[in-house]
Amino acid sequence: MTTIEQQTLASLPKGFGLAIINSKAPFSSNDGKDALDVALMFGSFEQKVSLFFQGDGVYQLIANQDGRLVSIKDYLKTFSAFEFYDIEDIYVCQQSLVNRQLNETFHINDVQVLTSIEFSKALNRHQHVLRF
Amino acid sequence: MTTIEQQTLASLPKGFGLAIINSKAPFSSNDGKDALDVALMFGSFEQKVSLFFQGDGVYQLIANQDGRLVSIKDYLKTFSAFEFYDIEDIYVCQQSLVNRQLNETFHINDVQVLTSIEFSKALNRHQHVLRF
Amino acid sequence: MSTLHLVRQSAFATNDFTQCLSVLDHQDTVVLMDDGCYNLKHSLMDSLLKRVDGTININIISSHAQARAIETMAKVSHIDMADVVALTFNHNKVITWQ
Amino acid sequence: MSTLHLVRQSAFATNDFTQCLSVLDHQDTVVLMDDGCYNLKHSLMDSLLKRVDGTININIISSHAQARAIETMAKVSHIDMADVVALTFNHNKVITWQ
Amino acid sequence: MKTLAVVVTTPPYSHLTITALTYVEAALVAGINVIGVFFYQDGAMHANKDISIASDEYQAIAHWQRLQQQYQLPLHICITAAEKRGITCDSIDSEQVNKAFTVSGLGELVELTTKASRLVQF
Amino acid sequence: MKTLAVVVTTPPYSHLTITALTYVEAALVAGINVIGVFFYQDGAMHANKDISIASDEYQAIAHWQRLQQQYQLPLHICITAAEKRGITCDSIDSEQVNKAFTVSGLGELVELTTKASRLVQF
Repeated sequence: MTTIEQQTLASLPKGFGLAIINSKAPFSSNDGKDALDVALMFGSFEQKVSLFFQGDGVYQLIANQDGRLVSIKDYLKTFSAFEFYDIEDIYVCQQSLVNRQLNETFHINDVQVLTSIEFSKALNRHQHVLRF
Repeated sequence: MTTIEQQTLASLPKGFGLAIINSKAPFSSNDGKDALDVALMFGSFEQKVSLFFQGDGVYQLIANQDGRLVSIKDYLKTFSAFEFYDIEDIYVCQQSLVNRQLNETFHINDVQVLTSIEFSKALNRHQHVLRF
Repeated sequence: MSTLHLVRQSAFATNDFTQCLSVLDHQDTVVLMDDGCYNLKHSLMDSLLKRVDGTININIISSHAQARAIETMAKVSHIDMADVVALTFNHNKVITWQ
Repeated sequence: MSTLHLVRQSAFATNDFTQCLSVLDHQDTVVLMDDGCYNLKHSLMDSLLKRVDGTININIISSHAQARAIETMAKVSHIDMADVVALTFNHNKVITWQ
Repeated sequence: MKTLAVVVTTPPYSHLTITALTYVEAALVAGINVIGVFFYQDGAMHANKDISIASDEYQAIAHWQRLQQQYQLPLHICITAAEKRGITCDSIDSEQVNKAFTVSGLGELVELTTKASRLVQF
Repeated sequence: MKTLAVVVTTPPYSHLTITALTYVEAALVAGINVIGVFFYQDGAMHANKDISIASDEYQAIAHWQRLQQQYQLPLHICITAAEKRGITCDSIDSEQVNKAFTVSGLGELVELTTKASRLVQF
């Protein structure tokens, strides 16, 4: 990384980028897919975007799901493209997992399980928030 | 009432008519209005229809509301037409009222406040159920 | 007068399942489908399974549960949509909780 | 980094308000609007009012509450939409819970 | 005779509609007399001929058309719900209405309900 | 300079949209620079020219048009969301799109978000 690039990054305001909170389960509404489309668009414009999973949204991350069994094109598979789009910050609410008796086995890597306080602090590091 | 009419009524199956369960608050979704339209249509065809209010649906019955304050045409006023349409059975779940700290002051007359068991039994007296 | 209850929503997100349980009668049957499948892990299910003393029949649609990676449970029968159709006519009426 | 929380759903029907409360920070402000006004009577509100020790500001949109025949509460400020606009820029960001 | 009427309130792009379709098809396969499907609320959007769902997604409308043709399954849409959602239903210029669907009113729902031994809502 | 971008996800016949409209108008009256409203998900239905809401109900679309004219408020609809909901958006036959709305993609949402000091969702 050159010095100029480092300076550009450093000059960005501290609270920047978009946080997307996913609050819906994957297979009954289109919210998860609609949120994903927004995230990938931000990624392709090289804008910082982080994904938060809370409430029933945590079901989007659970391993071994298969939408094809209910004739749904499985948009969850696209989550593996996050790396390619430089979407690195993926946070899940630990309390939401515990409430639903889910263990921390996800279908993508580098998911960060956070306590409510950490989750709140991570949200706070962003300039804008959308929730689906 | 003639004997023939009495026989016709008597020959109807015990569980008959439509029960409509209202489960949504009045001013954020169209469900209450859509349920009302169904009820009035059944009434105008002289088909038995009963209305059940449960969960946030109980807010539809509360006195002193005024949708016009939020630019909503107040469909709740149409509830006063129930009598005209021979819609006589209007049931509300007591537990839902208690949970929401609501007292039993309604904007229409003849609302029957029922315990969960009575509510369930009243539902059971109908042939079909729709829920909005 | 038995009722077939089709439960389509997650009890972790909405209170529809609570409303369903409050009118549930013995002889009734519950089918968990769509996001209702998640209710298998909800505390309301524990109390339901305890309460039923075997009279209330609880079912889940296999493909809906499997798509969501939900584990099975001994007391809950796995069925398919043809079974739901049969149940529709084995009961006096159907209520959909969605 | 303060946040303005717009709460639009009834906590009696969905768990969105619970999710809102779990990320609520001191300095944050809550606005109850639409069906969120019903939350004034929810037990979550009691614990919120106890917890805040005065740092979290709780508001309700007057017309939204009045349309629903919801009584006022001393600790909750009645505001209008112009106030919500002002709050939008008094805080660093806005989260809508709907 | 087992007769069934079905109410669908979810739009064609909702995954919940897939469940409704699977149920109705299972009933038809089982030889149940499905006397009609009534599309109410967002369900009315099914009759919009201009709806374009990505080709790799579930084509709910095509599946309803298939059931209509294969089993002469009556598909009714509620006109009030449809017009609210941008489907022009007047008889002259009804190009926008998918021909597999009959434009009806709530009176049709009354009739279906009265005739059916079971009413199921999705 | 206070700049605001707004995302609307509810359809024109939803009462929730009235709240969004009231908020945006209050912002405009307060002199806030509302750089655009982006209609996503069911919000895209606003651009359907054929929508007919009973005349005694709130006319959300007419109100958005009024704000657009009075304040030169940019109204963007997401094309993918619109086509899924039966609004034909191709340039030749776009008769179905209400002219007060600009047919855009999610890229527009990125631009609005990047430029705005506040983003509010309804």
